Amino acid sequence: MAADILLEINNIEVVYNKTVQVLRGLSLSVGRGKIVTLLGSNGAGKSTTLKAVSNLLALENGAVTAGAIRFDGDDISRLTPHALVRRGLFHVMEGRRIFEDLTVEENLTAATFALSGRGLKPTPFDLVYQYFPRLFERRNGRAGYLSGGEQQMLAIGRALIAQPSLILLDEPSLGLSPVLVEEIFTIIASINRDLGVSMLLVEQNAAVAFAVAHYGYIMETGKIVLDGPTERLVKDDDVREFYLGASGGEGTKSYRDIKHYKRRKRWLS
Amino acid sequence: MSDLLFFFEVTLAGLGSGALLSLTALAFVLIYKATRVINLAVGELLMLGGYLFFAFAAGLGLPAWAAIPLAIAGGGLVGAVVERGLIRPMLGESPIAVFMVTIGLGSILVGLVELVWGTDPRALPAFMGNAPIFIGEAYVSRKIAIAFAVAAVVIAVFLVLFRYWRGGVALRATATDQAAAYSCGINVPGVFSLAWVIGCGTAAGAGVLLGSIGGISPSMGVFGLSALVVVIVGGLDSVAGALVGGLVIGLIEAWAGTYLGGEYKLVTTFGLLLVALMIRPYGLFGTTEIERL
Amino acid sequence: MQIGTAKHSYQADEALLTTRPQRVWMALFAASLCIAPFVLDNYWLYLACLVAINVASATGLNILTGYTGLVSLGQAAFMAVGAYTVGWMQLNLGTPFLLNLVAGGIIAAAVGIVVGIPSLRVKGLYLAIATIAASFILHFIFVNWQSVTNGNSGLTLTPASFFGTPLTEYQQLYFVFVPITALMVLGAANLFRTRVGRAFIAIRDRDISAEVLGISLLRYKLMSFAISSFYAGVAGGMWAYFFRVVTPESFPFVYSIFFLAAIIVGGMGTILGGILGAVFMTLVPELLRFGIDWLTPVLPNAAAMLSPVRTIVFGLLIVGFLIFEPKGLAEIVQRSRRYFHLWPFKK
Amino acid sequence: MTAPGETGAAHLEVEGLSLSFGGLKALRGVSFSVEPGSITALIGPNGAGKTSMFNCISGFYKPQQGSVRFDGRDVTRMHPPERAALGFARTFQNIALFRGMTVLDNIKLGRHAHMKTGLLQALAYWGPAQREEMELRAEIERRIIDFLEIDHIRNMPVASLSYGLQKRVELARALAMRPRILLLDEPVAGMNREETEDMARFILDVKEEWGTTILMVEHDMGMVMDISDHVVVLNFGEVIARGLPHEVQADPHVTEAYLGSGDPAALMARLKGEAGPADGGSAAANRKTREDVA
Amino acid sequence: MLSFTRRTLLALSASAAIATALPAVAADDIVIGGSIPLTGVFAFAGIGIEAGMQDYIKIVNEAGGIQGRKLRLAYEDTGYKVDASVAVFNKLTSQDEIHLYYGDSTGFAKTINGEIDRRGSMIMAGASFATELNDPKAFPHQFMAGPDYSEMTGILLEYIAKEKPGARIVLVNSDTEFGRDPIAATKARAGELGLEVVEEIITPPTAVDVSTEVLKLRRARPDYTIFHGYVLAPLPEFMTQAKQLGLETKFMGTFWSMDSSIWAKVGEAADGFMGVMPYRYYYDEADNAPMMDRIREMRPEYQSTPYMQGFLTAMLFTEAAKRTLEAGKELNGANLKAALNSIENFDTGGIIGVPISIPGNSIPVGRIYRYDASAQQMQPASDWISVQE
Repeated sequence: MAADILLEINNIEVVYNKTVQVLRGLSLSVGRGKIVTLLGSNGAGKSTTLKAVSNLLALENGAVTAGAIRFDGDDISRLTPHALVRRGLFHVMEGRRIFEDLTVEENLTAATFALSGRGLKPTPFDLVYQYFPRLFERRNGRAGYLSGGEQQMLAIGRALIAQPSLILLDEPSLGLSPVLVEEIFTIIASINRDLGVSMLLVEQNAAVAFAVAHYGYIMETGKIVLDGPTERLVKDDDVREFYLGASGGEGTKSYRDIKHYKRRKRWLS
Repeated sequence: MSDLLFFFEVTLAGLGSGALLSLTALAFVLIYKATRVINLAVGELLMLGGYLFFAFAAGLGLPAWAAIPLAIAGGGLVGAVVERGLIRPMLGESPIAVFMVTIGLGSILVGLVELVWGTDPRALPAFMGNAPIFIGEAYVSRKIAIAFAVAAVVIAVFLVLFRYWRGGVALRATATDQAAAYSCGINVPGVFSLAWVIGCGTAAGAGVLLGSIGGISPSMGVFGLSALVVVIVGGLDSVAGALVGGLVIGLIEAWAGTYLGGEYKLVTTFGLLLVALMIRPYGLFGTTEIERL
Repeated sequence: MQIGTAKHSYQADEALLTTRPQRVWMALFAASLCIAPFVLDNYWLYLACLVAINVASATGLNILTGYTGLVSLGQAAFMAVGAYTVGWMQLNLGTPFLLNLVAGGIIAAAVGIVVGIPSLRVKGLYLAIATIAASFILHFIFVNWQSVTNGNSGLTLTPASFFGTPLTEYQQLYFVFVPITALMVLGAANLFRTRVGRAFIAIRDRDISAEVLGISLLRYKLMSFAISSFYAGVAGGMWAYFFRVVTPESFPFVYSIFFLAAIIVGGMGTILGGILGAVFMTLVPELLRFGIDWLTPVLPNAAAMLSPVRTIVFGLLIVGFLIFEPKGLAEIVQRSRRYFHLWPFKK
Repeated sequence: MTAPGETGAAHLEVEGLSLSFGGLKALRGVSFSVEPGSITALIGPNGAGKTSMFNCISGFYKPQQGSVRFDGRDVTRMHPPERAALGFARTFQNIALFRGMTVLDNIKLGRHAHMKTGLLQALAYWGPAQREEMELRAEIERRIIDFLEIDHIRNMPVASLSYGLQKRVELARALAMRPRILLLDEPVAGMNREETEDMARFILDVKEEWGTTILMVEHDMGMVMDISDHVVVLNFGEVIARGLPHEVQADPHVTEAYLGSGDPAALMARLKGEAGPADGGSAAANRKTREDVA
Repeated sequence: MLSFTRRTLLALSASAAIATALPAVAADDIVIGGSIPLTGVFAFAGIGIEAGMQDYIKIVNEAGGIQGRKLRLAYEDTGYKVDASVAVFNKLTSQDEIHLYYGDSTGFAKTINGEIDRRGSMIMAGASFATELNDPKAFPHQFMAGPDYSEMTGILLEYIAKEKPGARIVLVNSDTEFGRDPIAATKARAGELGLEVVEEIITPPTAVDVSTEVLKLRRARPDYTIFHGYVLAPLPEFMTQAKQLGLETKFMGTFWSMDSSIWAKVGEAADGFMGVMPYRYYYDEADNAPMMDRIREMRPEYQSTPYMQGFLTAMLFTEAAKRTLEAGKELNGANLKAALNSIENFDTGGIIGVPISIPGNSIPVGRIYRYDASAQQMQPASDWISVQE
């Protein structure tokens, strides 16, 4: 395996509750120092992929039933989630998942457990505050009272504390306004550039994801259907039609022009 | 004897038995704080602690200084086993389901104790001495005074730990969001086990104190219900709340028992609980849950 | 997919028993209920009556806890209210027993509404604890309201009489209790075919969005408490006619736990679950009795183990079902039904 | 049975609404109105007060000041269930369906406020109760299930449906409420292009065929600008702009507070390569956030 | 560890089959049914009762039974729970023809009373001495093998009035049906005897810490404190704390807290505890007590007071059955009760120190004993006192 591959997912299958198969032979890899984005519609299995990597699947009664995941050259399927974090793989979950009852600073303190046993010097909280000055203003307030954008900042801030080599980012744009999305993605890009942290970015918003990522994968119903460097993907016709369609460009149809009620009878599932 | 002195003595006695309630409530709080589980089996673990002490001190003839730590350790061990065997499989289930598991656990513990030691009430070997203590003219039962001192010290230690120890943050983080705590590198199962071990050990210790005052019997777990009232009044996740709540309930029970009659103790306590729930559902010191739509 | 579920009308689609095997099984069950009292001996009739009482009460609790999501540990106390009402009316008014049962239910429902008031402010475990408190306060009232409850000694009832015949034998009581319970179960099943039942489920699943749909939480939570404790009250009334002595100790706190355990074991939020759970939890301790009978020759002190073993089994059932079969016996039945879904009938 | 026309479009007016939690002011004197039979979009950055606004309109929050008027009637102090009876219906951002129930039961629940069966009738399932249920079933089948093309899933438990379908069921449930005003909280969030197209089509159909007034919160600017008749922009609890979509889009205040450059291509260009020094981007962001805090 | 092989399982089921087949052998046995608490809070009593009844049955059967018919005890554990007791009753009565029944609690006695009257086929005695049951009109087919609780406290008061006229008394009762049973009667009787009840203390049934109650006691300064409604706890703690405070009061109890083995575990603090006891203790040496000798012969180690109760109950059952059969009458409730009530000046073989009569439902005789911690025995403190009117 090439030395510059940090995370390699090879043909994994994931099953929930021993019955529902969500991933069917998914493979992807993340290069060292790169941002890789994973796109797909809701329910395609993007979050599941991230949870399979960070071993949080068991909490939701899911399991990897086939395939292998290698991080930094090692098979990590048997590691507990916290041990994995302590090796430098940090998962920023969907929906921020900050500790609402704790203060901002205590949230950061909680993330210092990721440094246990790694012989690293603790990250100064200042680094986080430098990227996210708003958090500094509210550092002693209860995190639950932060706005959505600030919570997302705190979630990424926690990841910074852990000094990871890879961050799994699950929908950082979820529920944020365009201007905040832009802001957060700008910071994500600079973290990647400044600190050399690799990222696997799951996104709904393809346009911003392509703006920061070096490489992209597109998945549907548990499989990768298309991948390539972002420069190439943005030019792909299908990608433009299905993922970037709404975001402008000439030739986009108006919703008002779509045929209406009783237009067609379809059987979906 | 003056009425005032009598009132003072009753108050002291109430504070003393309140301290026992605080200690038991602490066991609730420790487990709840980390795992969001209301452990209704705390009363039965307390009973088990009493019986373990009985087994070590009366059965094996060990001296009290050896039997007490052993009983506490035994309680902790049971806590570890329970956490691994019963609580961990329930991870992610509804809080009510886990609550019911602990009710079932209580029943199992009572049955086991009855099977091993029988149902007769028993007295624990005395280890606290008998000389009464007088504060001025006011009399305090020695055992009650000792219980008070122990409870105060233990609770103070925990208060300090939660405030100044990084582990306290880990514990609270785990309580808020298990998956997120995992993702921050916190050893979540470790935190759970630790909380159960310490919580159950505390309950067992309280059982030794309680048993040495009133004797032990398989039904002494009912005491846990009064302690439950304490944590509701004090706040389920507040160590300070356990202390204050315990003392308040202890006092009110003592006053109600003295001036209204013994039959009013329990009803006053539970009446107070209802009032507390209606006015401050999260207790005097508990954290209000942030509710979002 | 089940075969044989094609319907010709919405009416058929909304019926309680939708398939023919279901209807045949139900008819068989009803027939065996009718034959049972002529076949069973007194002991089993005693148990059958007790099962009927417990099924009625468990079904009530299932409406509140299983369907509306309000956990109550006060079901036994509500039964006690019904039992005392029935006892008092029987002794002081001499009214017909069916009337007394209904009155018992109504008074219990009224008490239930009062106890349910905290549910508007507190949820989940806090509510469970509030109901614990309420049941201890009720107990205090039973002990101290001497003029009505006769304090610790309680009430001793005369037998219920049905068209002049005193109902003293278990067989007679069976013929009264089983139909009453059947009606109550049917009522509960009907409830969940209408807006009222749906509103309960909505509150359980997501009370905030229920409110947006126009479901008044105040009204429906209290209504659920009222129905549940009405069921408990009627069951308590039957209990009173069954044992004919009502004391404050007749309905201990563990009896409330028993009902909660019954619906857990049976299956929360299904009518079948309430029934199965109550039957199972009533009969298991009795079956243990036979187990001990068999063990006695081998283990001389087996008899002395019965009660602890029962206590342990009670706990193990709760824990075991919650961990391994959280949907309870009803789910097991459903699974086997899917397996044998048409056996032995063909469409 | 009510034909589409009879539901009638409602007129909603919000006037001087203020709401605060503790010291935090979520809304400061917000006023706007929703014209009968229109689609009005409420947009704005996170924390701007959109959800608070929705909660005031549906009755979860009681504003400290101001009023909400529905066809001229003051409903500010009404509880959510009473508003539902008047014809308020809403969907939720994070789907608030009853996951254990079937699609059909979920939709039936929508009609709750307009049904009459009482407790005793329900227990007996007798006469009127049964009739009412049957009428409801028939109406749902005819008017809603067909309309939203969900006939194939009517007996499936909601939890087993895909995200897009769940959103559609939620709309179906809101329609069962005989809405006179429909509040949609991010109806297409998390949907792909194809699902968004479907949903947009249904929203337009509801407006046209049912004549229902619609107020929605949505982040998908493509869709908002395309289908709404009127747009209201909130920021920091205040209305900063309102008007026709293209007017709002052109408003510089809106661009600064909310839409940003509005062009991912520009963002991409800025982040990729020519942005200059390594910390350039983040420094720019820092400057911006500091201004926001101030 | 037990490991069940198929063979042991076979052996088990075989022995089970034999066991279930056995009782059917002797059909004309006279069966004493029993709902007996072998477990639960009252287990210590149930275990003694069962042993006492079995021993007396053995004595009768060795002597040839009753008119050639063997006696047999068919019983099951109830855990001291009323519903379980009723279940046992129904199970036993549907397995055997039963004319004599032993019940374990006041609640059960009251609950099953209607059923017993309806059946009319049996008489019942039991572990309850509740005052309420001592009413032949309401409980025509029941009796108790000793004084009821009010009669017990009556005996205590009789003794106190003699020892210290005008004494100050405190009543301590648990907040249960059992505990509250004799309060009214005791107060009335104390008044008649010129004794002063200076304080009534009710303790919650689950009381552990009694500090406040002891403070109340100290304030009341009684000469005598009468406990009722307890077995042991919280009496020792009361006595210990009272001793610490230098209270002079004498502590007294009733039957269920009078067993000397339970006090032996308490140790020194128990010294001086007094109470009323309707039977002789196992170790009582008396000239004219052949049954006591017989018991000591059968059982070389100490037997509890519940044992004596069970033993005497079986004796009275036997006597009633014997008298009924001797009169050539059918064994049924009315006949058995009539036979029981015909007992007059009956010699119990020394179990009770004086000849007894049972005109009603109780035997209102007892004696005051005092606990001697050094000897670990209850010593007689009075002669036999009868409160029969």
